[in-house]
Amino acid sequence: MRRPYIPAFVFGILALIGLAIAPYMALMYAGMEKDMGFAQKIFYYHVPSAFMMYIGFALCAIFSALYLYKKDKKYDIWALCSAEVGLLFCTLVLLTGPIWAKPIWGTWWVWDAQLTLTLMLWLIFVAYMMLHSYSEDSLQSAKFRAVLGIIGFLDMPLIHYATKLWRTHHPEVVRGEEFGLPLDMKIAFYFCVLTFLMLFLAILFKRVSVEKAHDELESIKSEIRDRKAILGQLGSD
Amino acid sequence: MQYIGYMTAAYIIIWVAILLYFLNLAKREKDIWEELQGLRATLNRGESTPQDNV
Amino acid sequence: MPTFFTHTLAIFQKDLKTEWRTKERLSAMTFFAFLVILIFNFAFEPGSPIMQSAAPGIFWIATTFAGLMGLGRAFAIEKQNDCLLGLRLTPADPGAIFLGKMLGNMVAMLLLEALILPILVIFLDVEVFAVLPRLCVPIFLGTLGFAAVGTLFAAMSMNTRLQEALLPILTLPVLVPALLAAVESFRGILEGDTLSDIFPWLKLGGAFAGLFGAACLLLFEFVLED
Amino acid sequence: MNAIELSNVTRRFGHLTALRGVTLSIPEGQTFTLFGPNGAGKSTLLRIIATLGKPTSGTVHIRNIDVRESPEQVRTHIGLISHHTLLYDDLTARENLTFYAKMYGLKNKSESVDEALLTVGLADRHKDRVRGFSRGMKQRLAIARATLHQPEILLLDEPFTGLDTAARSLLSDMIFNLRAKGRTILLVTHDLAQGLTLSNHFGILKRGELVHESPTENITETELRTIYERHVGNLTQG
Repeated sequence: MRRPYIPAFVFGILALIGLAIAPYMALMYAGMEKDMGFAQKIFYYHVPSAFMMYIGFALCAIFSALYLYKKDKKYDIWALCSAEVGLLFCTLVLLTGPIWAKPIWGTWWVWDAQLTLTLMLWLIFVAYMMLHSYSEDSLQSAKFRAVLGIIGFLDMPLIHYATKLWRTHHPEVVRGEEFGLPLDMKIAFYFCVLTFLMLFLAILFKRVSVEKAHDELESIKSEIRDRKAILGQLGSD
Repeated sequence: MQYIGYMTAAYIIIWVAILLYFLNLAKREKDIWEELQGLRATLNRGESTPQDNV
Repeated sequence: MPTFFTHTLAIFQKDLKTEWRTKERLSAMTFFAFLVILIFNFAFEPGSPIMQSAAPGIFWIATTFAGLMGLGRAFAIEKQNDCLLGLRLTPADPGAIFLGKMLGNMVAMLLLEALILPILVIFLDVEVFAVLPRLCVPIFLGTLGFAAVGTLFAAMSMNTRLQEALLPILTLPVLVPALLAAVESFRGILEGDTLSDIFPWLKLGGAFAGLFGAACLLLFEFVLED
Repeated sequence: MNAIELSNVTRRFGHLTALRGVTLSIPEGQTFTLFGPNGAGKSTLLRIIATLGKPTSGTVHIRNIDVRESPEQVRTHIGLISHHTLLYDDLTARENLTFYAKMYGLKNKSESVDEALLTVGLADRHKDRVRGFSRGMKQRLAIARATLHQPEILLLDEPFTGLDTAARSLLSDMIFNLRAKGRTILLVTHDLAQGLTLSNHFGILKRGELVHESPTENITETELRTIYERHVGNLTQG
């Protein structure tokens, strides 16, 4: 009766294999950056998390638009789950960012464009989750969330531009650039991105299967209510 | 071994966070299946002995 | 599409008339904004240079919070006798309803801003009047962006369990670029910048107002429907 | 031509099915009362006819216009009276009506408003704010608002709720008037006696299904009560 959800399973296996190799790639295979030392190794997890966050929020916006257009429940489920998994990775970015910033910039938090954008996105999608929990009717909540998901996504480039512009008024902080890097670091980095993508997909598919089960439960509940009402009807005759 | 403590902290936080999320997800799933089983059982009983009107 | 604008205008006029008659929304907003400015004076040393450089921020903080309060009221009026249902029963396009409500909110906000600028001058001793014509541009753009996003989210939050309490939670994070543009433009102008000096900020403010004005206009339909 | 024609209308809200395959035709000039207990889907049905919600499946035609295709056009043919007044308390009676006249795009605004105020007997109070009106006066003004654009079809959603006896009899008089003018009226209520006297056709909605439909001719209140109880269950429960 408990059907295995195949994509979640497949991506989960791939993610596990990747995760087993990732520490080797990050710590042994990739060379040591001479200024940042081990702190630079945080990037192999931090930056892929940020990529997955963007993918999650972008998927949320796409499914939200599809939901508003088609009004099909399944798009709402996908939008909600994408937002939640995006928020998970967003949280990871926010947690690991300061840990990198402390040794390198000497302070836990810097209002740099990237960090600020991540924080704002986190706030917007926490509001998205609140909209989910504080709504009285699930259908209306789905529409409202879809609207917020789209607005939040449209806001992304504007927040980014705004914080970039804002920072020029303040001392510019030089960021560790992970792309002009030696080949070994690049290979390790892309390996980690791929691994995180598998992890992201595994979590997303799993989350969707749970949400679908929840949905099924709700429909069985309402069916039972119907049946009880009919039985009660017969009894009263 | 420069900054190895920071790196370890960051890695641990990532794995703990993902693990916690997964445990939470597993718990949610378990709750749903349990409730579903319970409902199926009452539904089958309901077929033979009509429930009270709600 | 002339009927579209007839409907927009009718709703806008109706809101102005209601407001003019009761003045409850604007007076509450202004009083609240006044209190915010007053609290800032207690929090910092009055007349100090810190206060003057903080003036643009204080202005927009006061405007934003008073504005959020006003937005909540604007939809409370429509909910009172189920008037929103009455509006939806008319042949008006949802976009026209949105635009009418948004314009009403915008005028209320602009009036509020006109009222608190002198308060800012008196309490914080900033030279606002000399640069007033220039100052109007970023204030207008900021208010437009605020009213667009705020009107959409106010209609949404009215239908949740938290009602108006959810409005700032939804609105403020989204509004960050518009507020940043508004505050930085204000600061630049106070420091003697011309409009072309602060053009990047005006561009941002304009882009925000344009993008979200259009997006909210289109999305409002989904907020209204059953 | 049928004023209202629903064919196989189903409406689902998530897991909740509010309407299940409702098929109903109301010819022009008929006064139709829809009875049913709370949660039977009466309001949902009314809102779908008023173009406020779209059916999940099935079609709705108002005066041969498809509701899904041109809701704006349908809205000009429909007036709705509910237990809410849909009026702005801080505007005067005249301002309220003028506002709605603009929204409906009426040509002779002031004449229509004058006439409407006269019909409901509020001509002398037209300059007063609605806030100060009694419940009955508000309801009269609500009727003026709903009929301002001369709709052929009137939808009445529990209009008697919260009215005192005087206002109730006034409202039923007005409904008779509109009926005499040949308007099609769809009344939703759970007040059996009131619905029976006002209408010439009735239906019973139960759990989203139209379980009974017949003319009201030769049906006494006791008979109606028996029919209703047979379908819906004991009346005292609901």
